[in-house]
Amino acid sequence: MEHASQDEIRKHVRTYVLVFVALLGLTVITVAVSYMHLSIVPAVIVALFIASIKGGLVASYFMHLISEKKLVYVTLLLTVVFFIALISLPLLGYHDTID
Amino acid sequence: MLDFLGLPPDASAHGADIDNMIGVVHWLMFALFIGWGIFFTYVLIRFRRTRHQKADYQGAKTHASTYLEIAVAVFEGILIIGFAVPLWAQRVNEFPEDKDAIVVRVVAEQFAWNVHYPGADGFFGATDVNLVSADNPIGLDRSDPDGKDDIVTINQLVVPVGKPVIVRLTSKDVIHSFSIPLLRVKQDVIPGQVIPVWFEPIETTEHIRVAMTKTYSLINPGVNLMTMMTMQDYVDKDSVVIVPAGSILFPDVVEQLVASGYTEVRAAPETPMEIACAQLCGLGHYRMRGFVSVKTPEAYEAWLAEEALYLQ
Amino acid sequence: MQIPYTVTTRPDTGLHNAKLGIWLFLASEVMLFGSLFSAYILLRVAAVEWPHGSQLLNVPLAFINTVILIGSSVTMVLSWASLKMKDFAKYRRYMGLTILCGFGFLVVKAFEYGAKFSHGLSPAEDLFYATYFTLTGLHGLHVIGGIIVNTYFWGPGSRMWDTEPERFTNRVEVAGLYWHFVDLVWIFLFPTLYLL
Amino acid sequence: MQHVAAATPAAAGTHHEEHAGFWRTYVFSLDHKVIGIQYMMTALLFLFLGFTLMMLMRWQIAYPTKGIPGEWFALLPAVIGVAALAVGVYSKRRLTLLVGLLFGGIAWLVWWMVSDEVLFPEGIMLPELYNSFGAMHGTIMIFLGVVPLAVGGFGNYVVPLQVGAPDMAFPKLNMMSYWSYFVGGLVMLTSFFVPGGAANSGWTSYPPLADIATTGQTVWLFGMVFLITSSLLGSVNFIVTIVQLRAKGLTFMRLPFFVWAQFVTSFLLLLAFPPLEGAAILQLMDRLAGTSFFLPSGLVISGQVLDVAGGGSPLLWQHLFWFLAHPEVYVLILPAMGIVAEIIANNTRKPLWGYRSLVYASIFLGFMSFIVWAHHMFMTGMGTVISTFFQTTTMIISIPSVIILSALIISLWGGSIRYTVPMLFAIAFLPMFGIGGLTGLPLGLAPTDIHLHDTYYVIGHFHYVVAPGTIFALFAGIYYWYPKVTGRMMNETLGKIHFWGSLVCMNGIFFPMLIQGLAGVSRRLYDGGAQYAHAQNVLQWNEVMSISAWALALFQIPFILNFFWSMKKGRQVESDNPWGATTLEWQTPTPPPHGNFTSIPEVYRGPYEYSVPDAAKDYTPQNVP
Ligand code: HEA
Ligand code: HEA
Ligand code: CUA
Ligand SMILES: [Cu+2]
Repeated sequence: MEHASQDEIRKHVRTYVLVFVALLGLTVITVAVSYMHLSIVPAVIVALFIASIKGGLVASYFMHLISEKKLVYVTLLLTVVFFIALISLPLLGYHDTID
Repeated sequence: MLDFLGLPPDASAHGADIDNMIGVVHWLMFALFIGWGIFFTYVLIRFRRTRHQKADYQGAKTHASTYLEIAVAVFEGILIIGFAVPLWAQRVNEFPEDKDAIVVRVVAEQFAWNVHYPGADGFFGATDVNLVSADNPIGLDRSDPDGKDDIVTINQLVVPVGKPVIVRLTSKDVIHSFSIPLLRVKQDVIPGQVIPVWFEPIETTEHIRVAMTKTYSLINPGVNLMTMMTMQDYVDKDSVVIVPAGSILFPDVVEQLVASGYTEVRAAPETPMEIACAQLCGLGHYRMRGFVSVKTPEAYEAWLAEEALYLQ
Repeated sequence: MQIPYTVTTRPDTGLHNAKLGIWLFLASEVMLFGSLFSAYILLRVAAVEWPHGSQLLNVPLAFINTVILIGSSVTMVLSWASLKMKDFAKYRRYMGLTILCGFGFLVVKAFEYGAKFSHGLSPAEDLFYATYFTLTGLHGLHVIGGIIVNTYFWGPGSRMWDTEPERFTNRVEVAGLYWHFVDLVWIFLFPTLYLL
Repeated sequence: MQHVAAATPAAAGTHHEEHAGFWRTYVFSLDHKVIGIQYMMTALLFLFLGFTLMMLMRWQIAYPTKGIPGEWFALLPAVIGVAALAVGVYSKRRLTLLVGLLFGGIAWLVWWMVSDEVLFPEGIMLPELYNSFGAMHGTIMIFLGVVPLAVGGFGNYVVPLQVGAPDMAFPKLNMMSYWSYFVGGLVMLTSFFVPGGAANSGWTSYPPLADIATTGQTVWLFGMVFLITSSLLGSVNFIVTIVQLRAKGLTFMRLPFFVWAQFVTSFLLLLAFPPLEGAAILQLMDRLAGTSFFLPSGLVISGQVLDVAGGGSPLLWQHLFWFLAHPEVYVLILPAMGIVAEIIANNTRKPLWGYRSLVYASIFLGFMSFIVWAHHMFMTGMGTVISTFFQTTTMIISIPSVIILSALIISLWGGSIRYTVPMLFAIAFLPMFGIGGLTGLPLGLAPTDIHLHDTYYVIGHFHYVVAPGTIFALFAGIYYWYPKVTGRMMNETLGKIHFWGSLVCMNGIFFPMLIQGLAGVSRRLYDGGAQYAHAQNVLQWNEVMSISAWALALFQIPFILNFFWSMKKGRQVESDNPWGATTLEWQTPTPPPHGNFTSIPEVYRGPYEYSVPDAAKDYTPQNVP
């Protein structure tokens, strides 16, 4: 990103606008799906799936993650691993209690 | 090893396993510490500046430590697979059937242990927080048919020897921890949850007390004598019993003994088996003490009958 | 001696200091919101019953807010691109828009909160409202923080453009990364709280 | 590269800041060295305060039925304070005056707490007060003492120098980090004065107890938010500094181990602290907004049904708390290990043995420390699966610790060991950490933890690692880097008295705890277990431990005297590198000027090139081509 030429930036701008449109579309879809009143498991899956795509778009294009440096990837990878541990292990603990 | 570690006497069936494991782990710890300690001391002396002027750039050329580390890892693996997991599984998975055991509920509160027995019918009466009052600490619904014959004691857990006991733990307010060191039992008591714990006492309290009898100096006992009771009669010079066996050594009793020329006393804890609260639960945490009384089956039945009588 | 790599990138890492710094900061933010999501999931799984967000919360308002926030993300990145294209006036315009969107988001949020409070619904109501208010509240604080930073770079901070344009562009990029992150959090908050 | 000239503290530091004035230079400084010293002084004061609280508690434990001669405990800080004030007035040094005032403040605080009839009616320490002292001792020692000293103090001062940087990457953030810590500390201190006293639910603050506790708990939570913010700012700064500002030629595998330790530590702080911040927010909501994140339904508090919505989970707090607090214990130990490694290499005059394994072990340690946290929760009703998981990770994490310790011990082999005071503290660290670490093993196995959980065995375990472990390493660091900071050496004799006295007393305090713990004595007991039958046979140790604790305090006097006296009167260093060290911090003027290096350093070799065969001297600094 650091040394992108003016032309490249112009190309980027087009991408940004496209991503914006995609995000709007996906938002409409999530809301629409939520009015279909799926049962909870598919609802969670669909909602989180769409949210992940949206999040991915924002991170990849707006935050330029798609062309980021290795160091940033490593840091984020670590974070993701711990994030998953933080969410899953307490849940596992909840399900595996003495009764 | 076990004596050396100074564990309290063990009165439960599974206690020996835990103690053994504590022993094994401590063997490992001692071995590592002594081993490294010898090496460490040797190096400190051998390579001091006055003796070893010029340091050696290479230093030790050994892989011994790698082998040692692998050995430690293997040992820890054995500890987990061979001891820890099976023992833990036995504690938390292999509960005896309710019908083969004595089942009680324990409701902890700041700062007491309420013990709830199902009574003769074997069913626990319903409870309701709105019924909680000074003389109904667990909110037992006496109008529930199951609850009519239920027995509730405060800080007294009475169980028979030689039969598994299941304790269902819950708390009214904050987190407590139900710990009976002599039975090698500990379980946090968490409000909003019911957590069971089980054990099988193999010694009566009476028996443990006798085993714990020791001679204590009256002048400088090193213990809190007020928690002790005499294990024999004490007489004055006219052979009149002044302090019978089973007296608590309150300060005045001690004074009396000293006045009669005694300097030592054979004594044992009045309540050797205690429920200690092991989780900070407020200002009275230190005195949230309950008592376990392991009785012979006959004495246990007699106690139940007596308690049932009080209900009428 | 000057602190190196405040403007240029370090060859072996390919990053300038602030860029690495903001990513690290965002990593910690992930863990912060992660802990709250973890709390939310655990409480919801353990709950006897849990209401469906769309029945209690105002989905249209939240939808509008989502659009506003996504829009602000675009204007933010465009403002940075304008700087890259050396168009300061355009930068001011886009940045201004971003800030306005931020305020817009807060205003809508205020209406939402106001409606809840006027019905006597507070965080103390039940666990659903507790998580709703806590999560959106913390997110709102992040929005406010972002607005403050952006306003600074729109106003007084932008004087740096005349002296050190590259450094200023970097700063805007870093502020942008933060702002997109705030957007990203909302993208997950919106379905979890309002739609599920 | 030898610049003995600028050796007086006053002359340096101001070198480039001549016009900056007092406030900019000493108070709101952006210079990492000044900030490091600020951190260090503040943290030492807090350590002292934390210790004083514990000395009062130890009286209560040893003599539960006797009133406390509390005023005596104010005497020590008072004497130190008056002495420092006198010296300060005499030598017209503002810093010394300030220290005098602060110690005076501590004395006054202690006096106030013990003489106020409300807190200490008739000279008796009430259980509430005991609990709040206990909670504050833990909090102060960990969050306001050791971490700020090890990371904020040594990290700030030493890391930029060791990586050859002119300053931290973000000087303003650095300053904010210190002031956030400062405010956090003040908030914590204030909590002693709110109605009901300071937080009294343990440093672990388990709800529901903490949810229903007195106002002090709210203040504690706000204080924690500041401290967490401080740590986050600091850790971002450290990582960026280490990654981005390394001198030319200073590859990762040439970094001094201390820098590695700080690097891993920073990641722990960065990623583990936010969940506690989250948890603190939830607890604040519970306390202030009436939510019930941690409160299940149907609670009855002293006979009254608690009027909240309910449905919350007390265990949720424990998960979030230990998600931080376990990594936190490695935050306490890693910098200590780093300090010890530096000093061992320097005083054996040979390279560290197994540098690479040290590095990889600490990275692995850091990584694993995120997934062992629930070994603090074995007794909360865990099933087999989850307990096996956490037992296994706990045993796994002990291996890198063994590797680190082994490497450090083996490093001694073949050395030419000089027993300087920093070296004495550093080598004492090894067996002391050894005992502490080894006693972690029976705690890490769930079945043995049944007997040992929440007994004095746990207290013994972790004090061995943090007190004669970390605190010793910190002392070692102070003696070691003191000449760099001040241009003067600390006195050896006083140092040796300090060392031997502390070593004996520390063991006198903490070994008996293991004995008591094996006997089953619970921790956090206001009367030290006086009522419990199973405690009777080990009760006599209480007095031994308490006396050792007070003796330990007396043995700190030579240190405090030494610390202040040597600033003015200590032997001046004869060169910039009095220990003959190889790392970059010694290759600058003493003390280093603003901007640290007189010319941009370049690195040609590893960090511990001592006694290189055929070299002229027995050390070859990293920047020698
Ligand atoms: C710096 C702090 C620190 C460190 C490094 C550790 C290290 C370890 N800790 Fe500790 N721990 C704490 C601080 C620390 N701990 C604190 C503060 C608590 C209590 C919190 C509270 O409840 O308030 C606690 C509690 C605690 C518990 C919970 C106990 C309970 O509440 O029931 C457990 C359980 O697994 C545990 C395990 C371990 C293990 C396995 C290690 C391992 O990492 C240790 C590995 C090290 C070794 C195995 C040593 C190797 C030794 C040698 C090689 C021999 C050397 C010999 C010579 C030199 C002579 N710790
Ligand atoms: C880093 C952590 C740390 C450190 C260093 C210490 C150090 C000490 N601790 Fe602490 N302790 C805890 C963390 C720590 N503790 C925690 C977390 C708990 C649990 C709390 C809870 O239950 O919630 C606890 C609990 C605890 C208990 C149990 C209380 C109970 O359960 O009721 C006891 C009992 O004796 C105790 C004693 C001591 C003693 C005697 C020291 C001594 O080693 C202190 C030695 C101190 C020094 C040597 C300081 C020297 C500093 C100076 C001299 C300053 C000089 C100043 C200048 C130069 C300006 N501690
Ligand atoms: Cu109940 Cu401690
Ligand atoms: Cu731990």
